[in-house]
Amino acid sequence: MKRLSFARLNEFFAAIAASNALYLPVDNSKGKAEYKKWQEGTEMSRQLNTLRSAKDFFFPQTENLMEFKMDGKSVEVIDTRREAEDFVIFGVRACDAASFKILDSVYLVDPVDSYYKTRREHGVVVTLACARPAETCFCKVFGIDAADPAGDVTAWETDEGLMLRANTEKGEKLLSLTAALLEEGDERAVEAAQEKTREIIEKLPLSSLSTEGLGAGKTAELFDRPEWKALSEACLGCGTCTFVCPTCQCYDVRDFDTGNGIKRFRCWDSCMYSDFTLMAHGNSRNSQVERFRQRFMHKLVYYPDRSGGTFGCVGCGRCLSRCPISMNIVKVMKTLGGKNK
Amino acid sequence: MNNETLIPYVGIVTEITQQTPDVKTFRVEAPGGGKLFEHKPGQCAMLSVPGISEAMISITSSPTNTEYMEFSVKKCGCLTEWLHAMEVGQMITVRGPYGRNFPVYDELLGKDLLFVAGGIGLAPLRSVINYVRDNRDKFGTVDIVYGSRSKDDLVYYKEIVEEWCTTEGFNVHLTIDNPQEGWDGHVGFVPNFVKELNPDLKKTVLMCGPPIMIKFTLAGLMDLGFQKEQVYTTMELRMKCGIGKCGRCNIGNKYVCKDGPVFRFDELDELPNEY
Amino acid sequence: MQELMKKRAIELLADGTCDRVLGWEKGDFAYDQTPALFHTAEELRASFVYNGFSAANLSKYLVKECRAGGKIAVFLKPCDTYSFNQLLAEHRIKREMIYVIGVACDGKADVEKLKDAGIDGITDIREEGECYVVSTIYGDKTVKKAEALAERCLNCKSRKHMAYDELIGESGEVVPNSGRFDMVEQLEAMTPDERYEFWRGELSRCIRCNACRNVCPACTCEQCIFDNPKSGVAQKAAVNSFEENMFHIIRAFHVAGRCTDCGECSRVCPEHIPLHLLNRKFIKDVNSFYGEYQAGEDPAARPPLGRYEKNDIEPGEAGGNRA
Amino acid sequence: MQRIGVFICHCGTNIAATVDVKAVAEALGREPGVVFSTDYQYMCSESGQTLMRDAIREHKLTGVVVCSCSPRMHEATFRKAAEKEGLNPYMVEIANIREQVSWIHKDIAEATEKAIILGRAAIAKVHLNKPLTAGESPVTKRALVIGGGIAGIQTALDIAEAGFEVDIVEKEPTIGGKMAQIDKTFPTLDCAACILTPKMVDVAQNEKIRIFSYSEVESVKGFVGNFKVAIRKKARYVDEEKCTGCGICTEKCPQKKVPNAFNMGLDTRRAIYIPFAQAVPKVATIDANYCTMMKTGKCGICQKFCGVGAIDYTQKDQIVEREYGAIVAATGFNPMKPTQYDELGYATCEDVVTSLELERLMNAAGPTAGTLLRPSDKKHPHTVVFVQCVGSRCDAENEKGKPYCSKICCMYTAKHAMLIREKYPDTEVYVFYIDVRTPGKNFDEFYRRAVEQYGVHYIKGQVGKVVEENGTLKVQASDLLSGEQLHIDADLVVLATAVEPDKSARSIATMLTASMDTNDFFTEAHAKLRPVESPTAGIFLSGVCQGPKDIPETVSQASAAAAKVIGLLAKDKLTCNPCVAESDEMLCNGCSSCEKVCPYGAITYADKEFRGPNRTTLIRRVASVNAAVCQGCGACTVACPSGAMDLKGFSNRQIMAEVDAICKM
Amino acid sequence: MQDVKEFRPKIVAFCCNWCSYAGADLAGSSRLSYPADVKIIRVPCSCRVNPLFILRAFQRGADGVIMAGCHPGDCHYTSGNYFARRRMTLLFSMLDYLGIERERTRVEWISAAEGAKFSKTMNEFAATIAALGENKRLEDLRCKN
Repeated sequence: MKRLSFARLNEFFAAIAASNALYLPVDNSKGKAEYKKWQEGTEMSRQLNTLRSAKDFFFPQTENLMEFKMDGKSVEVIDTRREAEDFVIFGVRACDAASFKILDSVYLVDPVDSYYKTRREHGVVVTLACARPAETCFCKVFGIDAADPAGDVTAWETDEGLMLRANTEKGEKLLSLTAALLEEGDERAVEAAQEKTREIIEKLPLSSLSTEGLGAGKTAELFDRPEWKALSEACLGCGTCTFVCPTCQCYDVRDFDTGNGIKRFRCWDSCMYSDFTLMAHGNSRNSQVERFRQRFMHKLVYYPDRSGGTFGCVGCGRCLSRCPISMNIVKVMKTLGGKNK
Repeated sequence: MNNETLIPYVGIVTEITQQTPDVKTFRVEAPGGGKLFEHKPGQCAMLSVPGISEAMISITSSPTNTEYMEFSVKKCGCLTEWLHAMEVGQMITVRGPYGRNFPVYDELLGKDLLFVAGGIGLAPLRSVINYVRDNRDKFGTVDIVYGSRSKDDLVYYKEIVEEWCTTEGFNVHLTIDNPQEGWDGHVGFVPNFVKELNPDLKKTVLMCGPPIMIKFTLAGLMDLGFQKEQVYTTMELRMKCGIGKCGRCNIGNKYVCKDGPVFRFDELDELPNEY
Repeated sequence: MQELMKKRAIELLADGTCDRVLGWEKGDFAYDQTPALFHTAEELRASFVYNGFSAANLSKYLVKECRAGGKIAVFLKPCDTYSFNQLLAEHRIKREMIYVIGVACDGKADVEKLKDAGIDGITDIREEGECYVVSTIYGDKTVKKAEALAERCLNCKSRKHMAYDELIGESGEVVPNSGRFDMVEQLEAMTPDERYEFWRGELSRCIRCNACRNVCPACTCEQCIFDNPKSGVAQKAAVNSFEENMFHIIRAFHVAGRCTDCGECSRVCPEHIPLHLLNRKFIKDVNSFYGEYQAGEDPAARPPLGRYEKNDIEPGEAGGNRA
Repeated sequence: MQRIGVFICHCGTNIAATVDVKAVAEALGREPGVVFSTDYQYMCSESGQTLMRDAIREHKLTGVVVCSCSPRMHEATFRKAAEKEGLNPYMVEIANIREQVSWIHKDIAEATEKAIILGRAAIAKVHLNKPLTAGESPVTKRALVIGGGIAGIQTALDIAEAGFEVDIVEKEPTIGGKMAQIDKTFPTLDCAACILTPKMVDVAQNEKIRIFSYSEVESVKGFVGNFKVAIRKKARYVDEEKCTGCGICTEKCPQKKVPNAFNMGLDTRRAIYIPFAQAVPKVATIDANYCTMMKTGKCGICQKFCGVGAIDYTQKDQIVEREYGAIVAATGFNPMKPTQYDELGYATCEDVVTSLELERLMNAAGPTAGTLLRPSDKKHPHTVVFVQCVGSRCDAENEKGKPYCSKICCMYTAKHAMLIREKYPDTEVYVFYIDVRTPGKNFDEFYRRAVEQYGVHYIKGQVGKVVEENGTLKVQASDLLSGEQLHIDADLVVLATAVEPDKSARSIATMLTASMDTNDFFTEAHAKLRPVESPTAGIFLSGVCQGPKDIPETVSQASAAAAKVIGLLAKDKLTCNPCVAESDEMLCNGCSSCEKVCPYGAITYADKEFRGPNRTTLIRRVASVNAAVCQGCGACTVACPSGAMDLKGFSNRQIMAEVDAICKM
Repeated sequence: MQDVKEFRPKIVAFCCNWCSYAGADLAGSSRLSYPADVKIIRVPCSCRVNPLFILRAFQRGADGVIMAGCHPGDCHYTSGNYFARRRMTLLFSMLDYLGIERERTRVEWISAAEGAKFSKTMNEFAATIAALGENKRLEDLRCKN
């Protein structure tokens, strides 16, 4: 356990930024936190969490996959992959840190997605334990401890300063870059902070949410439930929930004709979109009820089926505050789950 | 060339055969000759014309063919129209192979096989059929029931007549939907034809065709006393990445591109009815 | 108010005026209300809600509901009735299938304003006179209603219902100087460079979630050109600044003369982009170039892009105040 | 994928001198889809066309790009040539490398580069071209003329003369219109009735012409060649077939106090009436507003006296449906009622009259049997003041009047002045004018005769006030030339009021989807080149409904409209322009945005059943374009937000492909 | 690369078939020159010009877009240019509002008889665009390499 006095936070960032691109939450013009590259003078946001999730670092909204040159009948494939620069994300919360595991379980299983893998290898995640969770937080429901987040390095804001613990080799290496600024820290300060956080978490309105009746193996029970219709009735079919979600990982591959060649890029897609499963001769999910059901079944049943029970939601609460019509996974769980009424 | 499954190979179309008015078969080879990659019967590949789109197409040639791969494509959308318009020598991109194959290396060994196909549905089965022809000693008898709207809509007709019909242990049963001049074979729909043929219950069934045909043939087979565990089919759904990541081709917890496209009917029973 | 509405809805279901009621359903934290269909008195009693957080404009749902058949009762706030009229004018909904209950509105609250003021951990919000009493896990807070008023309600253009079958509460008046173009004017007064910087700063945050489009009561296309691969302009992601601009310019253009300025686009934008400033620019231009026109005021009125005058202003003459 | 052939024309040296045609042919030959590319001296020549036809055949071309002169020059030539070879003519596109390249650029490299880019754009477009076929629609060989004034009469007679059936719909009980009310015509001073009534008789006797008098157009459906019109025959309570026009009923009717509209209300007639002696059809009409029988159920005198039993008090309006290939609007005009000009005293002084009222006062068949007597005391006036431009040529701010010149007033006032001076030399005549406008054959001579020979006092100035004092009209006016204020004691003041399109024209224009200007005159398809056609195909314009005209202009325009109609009706089928809008029903929202900008009324809506998701059906309102009516402007395509509306031959994709090709680096 | 090349603006001119395209023909037959940077796209009427086309041109690398149609009142289709005028007025005003140089877009009414005006307009417009420099604010970098 290392300790950094808050007074030296800026030096700490500068030391990291000297050899890595350092990203941390910064308030934007609307007062919302978003990850920005640190430079001298950048002030870290005091918000609980960023508006968009940290998945953007590993799975950006759009990325070029390759290019094609076409000439007459010939086609040439150009691999545009470049070696990524090393980067550090500071201030990731427990929920987003947990989401990386979920993304890994999709992108790093065979066949491995090399675009994702490269960025994952080059990124160091410094998490920050929550001190003041919000009413929309429910990570506890999925066994995530906001007071003890995962990541290469975990940090706590305590009365004695910023406490840092390296969890991985990458984390160790990062801390060693800043060794000059760090002192040995006292575990007890961390424990005190954690206790405070956990106390608040107990009081959160959604902490008592139950996953009973949901999870692996529940397809047959849940798929044809009549409640899906009423739940999805107001859904606009927009992609807000998917795009702010740290675990949504669906994408589309599209070609863009620049006039001088074809750029093939990948971009986020949403299972809420009507054209998501559209093909030349039909659509397997024709109505918004089916698309809505797919999203929540995926998070609450299909993903757990494939991951040994882990849910595909980390309880970050972004969809709760961003959905234009305030329909969200909590309402779905309460309606369909066993013990939430 | 690459270690990224999303980056395709470039292949040259070396031969184009018009199978039916709306189906063409494309022979694809690597620019330097030979196959782009090895595959197993029932697997698919992503064909693409950059700038147009990508589509998952089953590999209709047998893995035993060492010179080239073949794809049969029905004209039904933007990409397929483009493919139909192209000429020999055109390069296209191919990536794969993707998905689960028919279990020719294990479960099907030594079995009597009944292939049931309708229309373009024969394309994925052709890979298996020719694999079985080339490994005649490893499998039992082969019955092929194949039907289409008319005689002109039967794909691989020449191959069926000249090669499959003449293979020992092969019984080919063709049918068309309506009577037609110059056709003295069976007339009627595939599901009824299968029932009429009353196949031996020991056979393992491999089936592919339009959904309506599959539905009624399966019902017919059940009536005859077949078990769902004996029947395989191959599915087609909206597929984009081909590797179980982009998230659109799932039926319940299974991704068709990765966990399929070949499924046994008892497996499909466990999945929600969303295909 | 809420109880009156609930009672009336129950009566309308009972007397067969409608077979379902479109309203708002309460959520977990008082502010997270979901538009919902109520089919029975029980459903209404259990979860119908109407208060300062019932912000959603329900008119667009009528497009879908009119296709489902039956007779629908709907609660519409004054600004929603403009959207309603516009939908009628464009034949997207059928008047005879809908029973409109106009409900009074004195402005809706924006919970983001509470959160921006540092109020977090909200578990409940009660209205007490001119204030909201906010219960949070970190203690109770009292906030003046006016301080929580949503941006669009600060410049409310009209408290008057443009259409209704019956009213609950009173219908107000059109607000003569709503000040809704103030920000547009401020932007017009900037230099092009400043304007460019302003809009880049805003639009670069767009994540192309389509919430603005999908919530918009004027965007009811069977298929949006941006979703239609055959249109040649389909886009799925805000790949770069051009596509961000393109989407929002074309969307604003497609609703020009049709947008009623209900403000839903800005309300739902997860990135808080002031999209209404694009629409208001067109509204302001139409007003100043072609005479006052308020979409949704009169369903029989001819839209500004569907008519012309011989002496209309020339494109070269029109423009903001350039520095 | 198209198989495209590219042909670069040298145009002698017109192109080849500045554009390296070989290089262009070579560069375009490498474009995707191009299977043949060549250059030739004169592509438009017989041998050039043969070259193209041979290539189409040999290379199985599906598309052709000719890089040559403007498409306005030879597009049709090349399209015809391609068609002869079995290629759809709309698969040919032209890249204009003469007017847009070789003739305006000097630098060979620059010109060649631009020619290649324009060629690429044309190729990009052809890739998206689709074969188009021009549709055909049959033609109903009958015309409808709305309005039975001199314009309608002349048009109908000319059309009938060519052997086609014509119907005239006239809202009054008789045809004849305004000309029937006029006494004499300028500049010849022949009697209007003497030249009009024989034409009216010709109409009545022509077997091809059917008159629907006392009738109005109720609705118009269909399009050029195929209009369906509902005509309302208003009840006249007299059986037209039986009535002989003997007029006994009009003498016996006890209700004598009906203002006589034909005489501008200057005298009275009976409740049953024939407007004037030469009316066509000569059939009586009961004015239900005044008829005692109709109002009280007691009277029935006319019925008693009618020898043929033509009176039928129970008659109802009748709707007649007729089909037409062409429609002519000849709805005419009315002189404006100047009641809004308080200062001119029309509403208050009996002896302030309009020019048309003066016509009746001077007409032998009028209320005074042709003797000029002023209305108030039936005395002969000794001082007559004419006021010009009443309600015409007004400023935009002046909401009382019209902005345009009514064109005929100067001349008829000169006529009136002259006639009065001739018949009553003791009468002083003053004319107050702003300008005297006399363009026309023998017009200025006529005006000068009025001044020089007849001593009419023409004063450039405006009349400020007219008030009656002891039976005299005190006229206050200013003489703009001398700058003096004038006070004239007049016995009669005549106002030359503005010509106004008939009130019924607006609703008829709406039914015809023919556009009107802000003054409610019909708009012509082209102000110079198509003055008698409306922009809506199959709708033609005759007479003052299109703008103020005198009689000879009206008659010549009427004949011109007839010629256009005859040209249309002479065809058995109409070939439509294939580059028309089409609506993709799957995308159409039914919002009517497109309809609002269509100048031709070519877009209609219908509720159609569609397959919804999951085996449901839904009814949607969708637009469809009548290809026979659409002229292909494309206004609708931009009004449509969903992209459902597109224009064949100039589709969104095609134009964007051209843009792409032009902007390519 | 871009920086070594002299800046040659790309200009797209949408011309209505009946007036302005004919005006361009007249300019051509009168040998009235204008820069080769101007490339014409023929449309039936100015009302056929969709804002999409204009944005598309900028996306694909155009530095200026001009629309030319019949003089108001002279439209072959009676009213097309009146609608076009309203659309373009609003669109250009919006582009200006977004801070995009308003000189990059222009509308001119050029009749079939105005070959000289066509040439003069295009010369002026090309000069304006050349002075403005490359379109940066509505560019799509993907199309620029």
